[in-house]
Amino acid sequence: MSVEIKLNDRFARVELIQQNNNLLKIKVDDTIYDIDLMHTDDGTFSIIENNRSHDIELVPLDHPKKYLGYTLYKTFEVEVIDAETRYLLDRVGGQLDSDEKNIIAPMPGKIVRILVAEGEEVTKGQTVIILAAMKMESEYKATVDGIVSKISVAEGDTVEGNQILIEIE
Amino acid sequence: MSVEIKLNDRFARVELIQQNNNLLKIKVDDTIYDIDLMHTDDGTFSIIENNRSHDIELVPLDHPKKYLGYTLYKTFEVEVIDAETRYLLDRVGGQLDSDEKNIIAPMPGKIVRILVAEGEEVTKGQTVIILAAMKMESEYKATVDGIVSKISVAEGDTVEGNQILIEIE
Amino acid sequence: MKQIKKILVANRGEIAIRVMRTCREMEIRTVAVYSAADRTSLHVRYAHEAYYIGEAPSSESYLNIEKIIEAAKASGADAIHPGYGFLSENPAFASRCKEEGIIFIGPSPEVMLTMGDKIRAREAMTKAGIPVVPGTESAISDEKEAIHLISEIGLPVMIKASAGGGGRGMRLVHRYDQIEASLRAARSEAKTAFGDDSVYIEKYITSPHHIEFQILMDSHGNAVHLFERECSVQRRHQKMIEETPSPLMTPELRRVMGETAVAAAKAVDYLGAGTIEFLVDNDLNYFFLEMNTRLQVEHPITERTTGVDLVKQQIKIAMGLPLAFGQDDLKQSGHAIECRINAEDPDNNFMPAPGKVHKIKEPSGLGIRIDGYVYEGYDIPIYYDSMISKLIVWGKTREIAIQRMRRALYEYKITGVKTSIKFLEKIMVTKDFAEGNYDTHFIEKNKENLTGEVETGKEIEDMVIISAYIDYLERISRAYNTKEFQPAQSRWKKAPQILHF
Amino acid sequence: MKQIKKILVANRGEIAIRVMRTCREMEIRTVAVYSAADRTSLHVRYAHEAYYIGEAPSSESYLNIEKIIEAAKASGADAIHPGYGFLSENPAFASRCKEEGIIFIGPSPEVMLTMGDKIRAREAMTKAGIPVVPGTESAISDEKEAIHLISEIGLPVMIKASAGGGGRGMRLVHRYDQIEASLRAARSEAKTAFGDDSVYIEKYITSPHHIEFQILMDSHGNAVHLFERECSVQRRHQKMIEETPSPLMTPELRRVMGETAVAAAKAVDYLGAGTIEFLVDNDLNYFFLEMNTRLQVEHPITERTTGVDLVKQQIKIAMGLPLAFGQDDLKQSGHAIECRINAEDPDNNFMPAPGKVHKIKEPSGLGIRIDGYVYEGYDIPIYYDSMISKLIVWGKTREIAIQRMRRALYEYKITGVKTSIKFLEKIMVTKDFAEGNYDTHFIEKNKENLTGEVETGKEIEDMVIISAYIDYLERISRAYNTKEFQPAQSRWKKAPQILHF
Repeated sequence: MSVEIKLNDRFARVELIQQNNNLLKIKVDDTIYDIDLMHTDDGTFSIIENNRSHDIELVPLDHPKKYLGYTLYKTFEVEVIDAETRYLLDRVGGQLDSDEKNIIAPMPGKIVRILVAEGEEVTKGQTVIILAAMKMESEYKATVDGIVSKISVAEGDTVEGNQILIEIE
Repeated sequence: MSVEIKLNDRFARVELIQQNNNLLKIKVDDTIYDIDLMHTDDGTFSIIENNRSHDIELVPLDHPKKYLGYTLYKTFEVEVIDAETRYLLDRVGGQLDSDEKNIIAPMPGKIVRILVAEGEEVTKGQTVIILAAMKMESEYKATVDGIVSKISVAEGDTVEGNQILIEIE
Repeated sequence: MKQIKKILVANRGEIAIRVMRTCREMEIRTVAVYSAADRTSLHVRYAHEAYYIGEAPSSESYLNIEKIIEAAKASGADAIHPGYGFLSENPAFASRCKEEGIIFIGPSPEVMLTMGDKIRAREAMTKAGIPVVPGTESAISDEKEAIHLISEIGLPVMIKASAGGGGRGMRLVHRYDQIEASLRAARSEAKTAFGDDSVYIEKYITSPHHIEFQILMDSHGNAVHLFERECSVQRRHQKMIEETPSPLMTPELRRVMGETAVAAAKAVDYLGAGTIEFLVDNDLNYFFLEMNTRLQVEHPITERTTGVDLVKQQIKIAMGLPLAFGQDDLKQSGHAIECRINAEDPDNNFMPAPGKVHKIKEPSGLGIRIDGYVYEGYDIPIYYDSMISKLIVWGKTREIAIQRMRRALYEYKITGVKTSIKFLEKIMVTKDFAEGNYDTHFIEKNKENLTGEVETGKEIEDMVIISAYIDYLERISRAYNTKEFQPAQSRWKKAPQILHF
Repeated sequence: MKQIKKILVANRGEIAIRVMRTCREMEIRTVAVYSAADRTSLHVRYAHEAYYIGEAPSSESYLNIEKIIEAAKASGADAIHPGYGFLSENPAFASRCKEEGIIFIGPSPEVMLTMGDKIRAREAMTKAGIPVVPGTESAISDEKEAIHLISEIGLPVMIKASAGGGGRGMRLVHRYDQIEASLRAARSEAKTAFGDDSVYIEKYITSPHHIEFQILMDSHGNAVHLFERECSVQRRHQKMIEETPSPLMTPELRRVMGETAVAAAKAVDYLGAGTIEFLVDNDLNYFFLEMNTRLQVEHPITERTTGVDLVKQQIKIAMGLPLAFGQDDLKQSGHAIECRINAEDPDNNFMPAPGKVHKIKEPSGLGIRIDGYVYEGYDIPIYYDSMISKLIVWGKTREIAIQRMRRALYEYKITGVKTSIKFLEKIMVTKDFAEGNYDTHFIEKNKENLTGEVETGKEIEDMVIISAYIDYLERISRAYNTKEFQPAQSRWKKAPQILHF
């Protein structure tokens, strides 16, 4: 079965051609690899390809087809784009950027101050909320001119990473 | 729900009396403990009892109600004796010692030599099989006088821990 | 001499465990205190006893003097070790311990008061004949006066919060038209952070090196220094890497500055372990900066090169024992470097990255020491410091130590949260660092080399793609029981997993 | 000088990783070889490259000269490091490397031949004026001759396999009526283990200390020793604990024995790192025992007290570089102890305990080094050595080193397989060990204290019972959806588990 995999900004097509236990023949785009792949119990993929030894760790993200892929020197965002994902991607088309208008907590933390109210007009670059984590305070600014349509948190709240804090329309 | 728990040779009756999240009131035999118990994600029970901090690790064995319990200084065999286990125990009664006649591999290893044949008479103390693991050879002797009723392995075989090698009747 | 048999460690994280390790070696029983966010933190599990002291914010727990004193009394602790940060430099806490008859492992409240106030510390040092950076001699809260003084000292100057620390309430002023804005910003930040908006103003040293001397002084008047630590690799006044010996230091300067540090300790009648921080310029002029009246984060590099367990010395001095060695018994042997591993994202302006640790692989072998506290599955709380471990290496020479640090950082893998490991690896291969040619502007100056993408090559990318693909196939074949992909037989059976709740 | 850019490590386990660590520090690329049992072993994952060399039994893989040479040529390795054990003392392998133009990191095949044969080694040493234990001077295969010689030397004597090592083919004879049976047993064991049943006979030293000297010799004729290692804590001739300095040693004896060790190295025109093993009796008489022409398991304690990376020295010497230091540059600093952590069951006659490692918690902090290779989920194979890691501690004094070792062993937790950790902890609190008053009979003599149950008290037992009970309740409530027990809310979410196959 061939699927598409997104690695940061790259899209690659990958297909299993042949398998003999842990010895695999796999095609990635136009390259065919003969590899010896073991998934060790400490959660690492040990791959020997052309006698080179690679240790790759995949950390699954909240979404079942998304991972962080750790190599020696670099961490990649990885997503499996199968038929289901492709359908969803095609359906929403190019309108994926509503998130970009919202203020989203990039990490867990605590709301120190909210500088706007619902219904208020804000201008791009205006600080709207201050979040603290690990003794550091960070200011978050509106990315567009607009109106605050919803504030989902209160001062003193503890928030999770990726939580929507303030929506702007 | 009260159950019986076997710890090495000791049988104890244990019962949860009250629970408030991780704060538990538990009776073990005649002693009542107020403890703060957390099961951390690295698989350890962290218990604070009367301000004393205990780290206890349970390693489940093949049997779902049996564990090895590791404390700081000692390792215990632990078994939960619930109604089901009690029924089985009562049914087999005192006849649990057939295993003692058999020669069982105490660890994974490789069969170096088998010194008896099926149907052969053996005497207590006679070496019947030699097992090698990690560069060391160990001789295993008959524990009773008897007749070799079954040999389940061949020379050169790799065996698992707890596997029956030779049965003697 | 008063025997100490039980110590309460009024701290958390790596330093709490660091202190408890020495206690275990001395057969002293250990008492942990913990906030609601730290019930499963490693220091609670490492200690013999553990006491809950309040909610997650430090103001309600690790800064809660009453609760800590209560725990000390309930546990029957003879002494309290404050670690660093939190209450370690709080004279009220030290006084309170004294009143309760509990030994505070550190200097007297009076010394802490003097050295904790930057202006009074400057006065004390000037009196003892120790050079200080030219600047204001008292706290300034009048804006006009400040502007006048700045023109007297001459630009560039540094504005610093009087009650400050950790880089907060600090502003560097290069141009006259920046003075007013900077002054206001510093004072407002100081007000928020410390509740006190008085500031003082110092001459700003160009190409400054942050070099500090470790000292020990016992209750019998004996004092020694344990040589310097070079701490100039800083980002926004936060140290990232420390090393000893300093590449800038000469034997003569070391002798003179060491003697100065000992004189400073004696001038204030110090007790225990302390650190005298200096600024040194490129012409090797040195100026007293401040004194830290506690153990430093970077103390292990001194331990490694001198062989002295500083925590053990703190405890022995607190017992009233005299130092068992003099200055001539102390030698620097080889070279040690410490890298601070923080849960933060160097690619995104070093934003803190609390969260759940997925996997940890720590370096090991010749010349490696790790002081850490997080474990797999541990959720790093949002309330405290982002430092999760310290990697300390030793080598016979600076070159070997750097090679070893590169190897160790290569081996160090933490997944699940973002860390500074890769950033530190880049510093190790930066020419200026390798040549020992750096000052406190190092990070800023080398920003371009230190950030940005690493090229790994298409083959490694393809291996990541294959890993994700195989994981996906495995899930599919499990869910739909297809025959297209056969999960490889692992050579062993599955580890029986403990159920979590 | 011949630059080495890529090294094949013809070994597995901790020593393969130990060697590769130094290679990484020297920017030398590393090549692993592995058997079918070792595909996921850590040395394969640590190396830059990895080559499969055969089935699990060592005879088909790690002892398979042809396959290893093939891998070296395919990878373009300049040199081969043999580690210890396996082919490390095999002259045929060293010769083969030479023929293929691959540097063998070790001495010449001729030296290995001489020192590998105990009788030829004795001859060489006697010739160089180095004292040897009284005994036979040639291999004996005639039983009558052996009995005659034993009566000449006088009881007690030790019978040893000529080709032997590791305690196999050895028998101690105390009484005349034991001679015949012991001789037969030793020869039969030697035949099985080494394919050669010739033996030699030595005077048995009462209260013997096993003390060895580390030497280094370069290709320019320079040789130094790096002081002694005391290795008398042995069980059936297998070392368990090593330390340096030896508690028995005097400065004068150290000087004389060190010079003897250097003389021994020079006498055979040695190259690289080697070890001269001596027996020392209570009157400080010393006798040459054997020379190990390779790195020793216990080399880290020497590294810790001298600051010298012995693997790096081996590689530099193999490149043809002269030693960068002389005897006077070397000093012993502080005290180091190594404990060997074996997968074995001390409560059951030290039976090997291969199997799957469940959890590992390693000690860390001041003065701790670990050289290991197993990881959580790793299945320790049945085919190789039971040693899974080495714990090395350093302290300024022997007393501090012992205190630190106790703390480190306390912190060290491995579950899933049985290990020697608790046994080692008991040794650390044994009076004779603490006082440095022991010889090779130590384990036997203290058997009773070292085995047997530890009393932990009812409260700890009850805590284990409670843990099992809670785990059981949790399973029940999950399976039957009962409301009787509410699984506590953990303060974090579950780690997403990767599916394994």
